[in-house]
Amino acid sequence: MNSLAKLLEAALFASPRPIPTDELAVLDREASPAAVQAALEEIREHYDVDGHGVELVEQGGGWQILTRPEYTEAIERAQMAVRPTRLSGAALETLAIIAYRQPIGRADIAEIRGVDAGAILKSLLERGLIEVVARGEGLGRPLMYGTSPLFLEQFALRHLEELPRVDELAIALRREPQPL
Amino acid sequence: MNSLAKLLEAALFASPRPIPTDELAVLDREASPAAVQAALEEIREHYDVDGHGVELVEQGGGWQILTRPEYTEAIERAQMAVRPTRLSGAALETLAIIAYRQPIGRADIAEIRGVDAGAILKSLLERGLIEVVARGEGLGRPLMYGTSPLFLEQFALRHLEELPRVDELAIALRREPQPL
Amino acid sequence: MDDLAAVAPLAGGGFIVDVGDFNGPLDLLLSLIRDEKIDIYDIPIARVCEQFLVRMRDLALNEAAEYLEMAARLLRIKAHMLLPRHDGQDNWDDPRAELVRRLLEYQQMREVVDVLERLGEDRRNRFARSYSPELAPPPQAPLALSLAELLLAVDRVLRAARKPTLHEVISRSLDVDGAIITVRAVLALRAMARWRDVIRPDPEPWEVLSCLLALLELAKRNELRLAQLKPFADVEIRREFAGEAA
Repeated sequence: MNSLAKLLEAALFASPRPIPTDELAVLDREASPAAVQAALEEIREHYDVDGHGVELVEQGGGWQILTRPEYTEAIERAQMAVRPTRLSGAALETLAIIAYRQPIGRADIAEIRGVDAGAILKSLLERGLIEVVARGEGLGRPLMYGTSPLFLEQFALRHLEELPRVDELAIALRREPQPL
Repeated sequence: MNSLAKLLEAALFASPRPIPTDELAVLDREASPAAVQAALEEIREHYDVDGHGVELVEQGGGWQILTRPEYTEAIERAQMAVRPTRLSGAALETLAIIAYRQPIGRADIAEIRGVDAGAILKSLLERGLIEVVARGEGLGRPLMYGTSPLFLEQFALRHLEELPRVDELAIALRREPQPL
Repeated sequence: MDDLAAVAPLAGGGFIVDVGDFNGPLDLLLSLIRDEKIDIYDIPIARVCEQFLVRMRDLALNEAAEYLEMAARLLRIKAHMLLPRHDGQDNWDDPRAELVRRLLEYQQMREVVDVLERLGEDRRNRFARSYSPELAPPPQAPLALSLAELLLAVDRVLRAARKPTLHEVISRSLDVDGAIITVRAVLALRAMARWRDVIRPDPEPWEVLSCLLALLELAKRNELRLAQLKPFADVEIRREFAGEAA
């Protein structure tokens, strides 16, 4: 590619949005509109003929380099497959307590689990699985936690009432003995 | 380029961050590690030989497409992308200490620098260059800091071992080697 | 060096310095040693001490605690050097040793700074792609969760909770840790709080004391700042350090 085409390619790559043709011309004041147009054509042709995973498209009021649609599916799939993390047993327990006892404060969670859950609460908050839903009464008006909409989404529940009732649990658990 | 190279190029293009080799391998489960490596080489060579405004670099724990430095000024002048602000000398000092001594707490950093680094630590955390990696022992269980993956990326390092070893540093130190 | 914070040439040294160029007392000391071409392993401490004080005065650093501390340290070493030494005594503890160690350590770190500066500048001159397509990568690796896992966790909790909870009755001592947790939690929600936000109404004396000690401890750790705008006004508790959030 010629040097103007290389400059345009770098700018199109670095820009967060599509760039209109007249703005591209600002990159090199020596270049005529015709030269810019020719350079864009050169990039487009290069991507198409030479076999690239990207293409140059004019859309959204300007020029943009985009990945070719035939690869998006594989890329999306790979992103989903990349090291899915599991919650630790302690995090799941904390989440379970919050799901069934919400709104609940940190002290009560610690009371049930027998250990403090400060770090776990923080990571569940960061993952968006729980939220601060209220302030409790009592010393220091503790934060009260509840599950978030993302929690429902993650467990494919429409609403919290779809969680098995506690007395149903034994049966549900026997029916689906999944190893952790 | 072959079809694996095109797929990898599309994925690298789609990601603003470096992608580790093993994550690239997930894109095509049929492809052997050698094939992935060969495809990456093909992309790199293609960019270099064919004349592109971008290049493929291995750094920050993975592979990343970046614009070539010779176009930076023109792109920034045209306001199509902005370079991150330069770190101050004090921030670089703090970062250097953390890089070599991690995990390290605020008090030990102040001891080496002769000045407290509270505000600097906060801004390095905000920029994502360091992370809280642990809590230390002792009074108040101080936060211990370490460098983040973004640190490697922003300093174009493949891994921390690419930083000069302590015994490669100042001549003065060879007379009286001190572990840094 | 620019002339913004520059000072006039010193009588003894004859150089111009810039406050903005120094990252602390060790940096200042190191530049002094470099300018005076001093052997770092054999520092003429009396001269260096004098120069350091002169520079402190000329740079108006007299107020900065860390520079004062270094000045005091130099004076102390100077005094030690004046103590008589016995001839032929091999195991003389050089009072400068600790200072030399710190200077070398600092110098080493400055060298790393140069490396980082070069690498960082090189990387700054390259742009990554900033356009985020629809398939922007998730901020965290996706979670693998199943309802069965959650239910098994519930089961574990229920089984554990069935054990009778025994409360140990002890005399009330202070609970500073608990108060710290409370204060952090409040400050995680809002940048500024008042006393009544972190303590319950009608508190017991031990609660007041715990809370007070917690605030002082957190202020010492720079997690918060305490301010009282006028006498008897509400004490303002302001969050200082985002990294410490609950």
